Amino acid sequence: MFARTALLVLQKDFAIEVRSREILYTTLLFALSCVLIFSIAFVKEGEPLLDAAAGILWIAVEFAGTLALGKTFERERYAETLRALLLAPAPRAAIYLGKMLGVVALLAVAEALLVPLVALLFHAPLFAEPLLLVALLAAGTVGFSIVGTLFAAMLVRARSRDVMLPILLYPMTVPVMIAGVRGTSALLQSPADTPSAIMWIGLLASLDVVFMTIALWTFEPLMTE
Amino acid sequence: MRKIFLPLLVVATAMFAYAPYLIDGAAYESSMGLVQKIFYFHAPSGMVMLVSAIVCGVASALYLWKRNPGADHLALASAELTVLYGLIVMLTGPLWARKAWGIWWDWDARLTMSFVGWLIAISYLFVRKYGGPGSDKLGAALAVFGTANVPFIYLSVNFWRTLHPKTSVVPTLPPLIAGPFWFSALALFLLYLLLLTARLHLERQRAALDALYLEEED
Amino acid sequence: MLSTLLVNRLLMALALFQPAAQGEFVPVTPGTATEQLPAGPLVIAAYAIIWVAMMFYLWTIWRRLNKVESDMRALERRRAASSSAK
Amino acid sequence: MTDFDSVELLDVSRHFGRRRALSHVSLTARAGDILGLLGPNGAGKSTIIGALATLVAPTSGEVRYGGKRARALGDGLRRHIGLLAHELHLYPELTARQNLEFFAKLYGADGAPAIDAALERAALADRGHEEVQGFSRGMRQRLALERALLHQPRLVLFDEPFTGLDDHAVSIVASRLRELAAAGAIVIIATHDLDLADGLVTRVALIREGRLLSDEPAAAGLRARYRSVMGHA
Repeated sequence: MFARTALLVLQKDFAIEVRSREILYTTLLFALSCVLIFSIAFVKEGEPLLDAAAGILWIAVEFAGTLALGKTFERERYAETLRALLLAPAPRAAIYLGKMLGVVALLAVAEALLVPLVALLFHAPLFAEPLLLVALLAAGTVGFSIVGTLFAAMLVRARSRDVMLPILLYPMTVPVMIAGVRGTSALLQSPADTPSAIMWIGLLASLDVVFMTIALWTFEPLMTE
Repeated sequence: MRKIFLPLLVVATAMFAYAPYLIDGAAYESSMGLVQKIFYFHAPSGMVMLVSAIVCGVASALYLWKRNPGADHLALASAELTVLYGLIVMLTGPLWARKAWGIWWDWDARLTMSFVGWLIAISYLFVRKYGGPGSDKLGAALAVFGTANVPFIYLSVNFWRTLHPKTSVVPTLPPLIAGPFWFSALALFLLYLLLLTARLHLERQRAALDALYLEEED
Repeated sequence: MLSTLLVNRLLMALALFQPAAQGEFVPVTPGTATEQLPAGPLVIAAYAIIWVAMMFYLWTIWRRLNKVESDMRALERRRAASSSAK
Repeated sequence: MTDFDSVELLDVSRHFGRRRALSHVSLTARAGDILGLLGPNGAGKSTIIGALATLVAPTSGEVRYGGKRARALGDGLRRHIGLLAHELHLYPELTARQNLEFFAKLYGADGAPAIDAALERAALADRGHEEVQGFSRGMRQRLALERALLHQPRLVLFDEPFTGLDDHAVSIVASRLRELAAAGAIVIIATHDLDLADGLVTRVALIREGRLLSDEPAAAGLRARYRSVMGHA
């Protein structure tokens, strides 16, 4: 029942997105604008600063992710469908998991665009260790989405949710960002510093496990008014 | 508690006022000289801040699960004290850093951890003040995640780079330094407990006032 | 409270300048920019910050408590008045 | 066994800080009842509905389903609860059929015949493949009603279900509710619209400022009764 409900919610979000594509397009556009803005700050005399690519990639993911989270839950707030979801005869944490997987999927698409773009524009050899990069991105994105989905869901009822989400989310995802940026720049070295990257992936994975446990455990009491 | 509060406050204040004399008598650290004395206030404040943050996280978890209002009061009070001690840490730290390292700030493990922890505690208070209905639970989730975050921030920045004296410095302090150090740590911790008690009293009075308003409606 | 604070700071300042005269101070590299910063005022400032922060916080608690308690008294008076009116 | 044939609120209070949304409310509703929760806006009707739907946790007191607490009954309890609120709980980007299909699956009730029948009842059989955002308020409301009843809930909770409906639509909803009650459902409607409640409800609970003022069988002259109770409190 748990997995089935989570999958159903994921499918539903996918079906909506396939029809409107609104969140996907806004997220992608926003990510692109981020990269553009950073290119102004981190390119000096036509040459990108050393290590800038890793930071730009992750900050673009974090910013675009915040936007996507806000939009995703705005959709559930519009006709109060979140309440209808909470009434499903399944553990409420399953609803959380479904929404979270949707955010991860969306960010995965955004990253599929961002990674080649950053690699190209900032002369970064991001594809030197493709498997490690994918593992790093996956672990980091999941970590970000775990916290982000929980807070965005809670903020559905709050008045100033648009302002609150970034304020609460950014300090909370500091370890994800550090591990992501450091891990990526370890991969960007020539030759790639694989032991460091693997250590960062390990740190992110353990963070994912801890945060996921807390999130699943707190979702039900948090969502009861 | 009410009866012993004032005497204890006097004792703690006196202890803290007396601390400089002890610290003055303590041995000098050769490489940093006089400025190293800030360490006697700075490091214990950091310890108290960490304790306070952990108290806030544990109390919040308790509140989420048991819905015990007392736990919520404790979480709110210790969040405020985390911000207060964090402020002390944030202000005294750079004074030392400027002299000892030649810079006001550095993004090393402890500084980053304290800064992020401090920021989370501030945003907790922000949520409690402006979050509207349900902000107690929102804040509780923030505190639980914030506390779970602390070790990860520490680990991650520690892997990254570090300039700060290692934790292992404290237990190996020579006796001449250890005495005054633990003395001022005790004074600061006692002050923490007293401020916490006072703040808890305020929160209980507030709850009592709310209850009075509710009764009046009946 | 304020006067104790001032006295403390004064004593503190006096106490701090004595050890400097004892000559135990070992400069790391004389002449660098950092060493020209006098350490004494920095230490005093750090100590003073703690006092000021603690006192200020205690004062805010005291103020908030007063407000809550005066609200409580006002409410109780109102209730007493309304129950005697009935 | 998570089914039940009565729900009761036992001394339920809910406060938000120093504001009491509900104050010591005790109510019972049994299978076959159509209970009207009547009162002005902000009286606490929605909070009662929320507490019955397990979405709002009471500060004190408890909600019992067939004598058992929600926690004892587990997640399966919600299979027997259907809620229709003023916000219609429909995804505007999805088609009518997709909306119904999603919620049917969520309740573990999977079957095209049931969905066809629901679309038929909502008079949307030929528009099932259109997106809900293109529908009029009335069409959405009919669809939302069928969505809420799709899993044949025992406890049917309506929060202001009639706003924006024309007389014809209202009479359809009303007859649907009577059918449900006759089939053994517990129907609870929160509304401030007395004209609609009159003649439909079998029992009335009058609520103001979070307090239950009266709980009685419905009789003729509901409006006069409402005025006298509300006026004197």
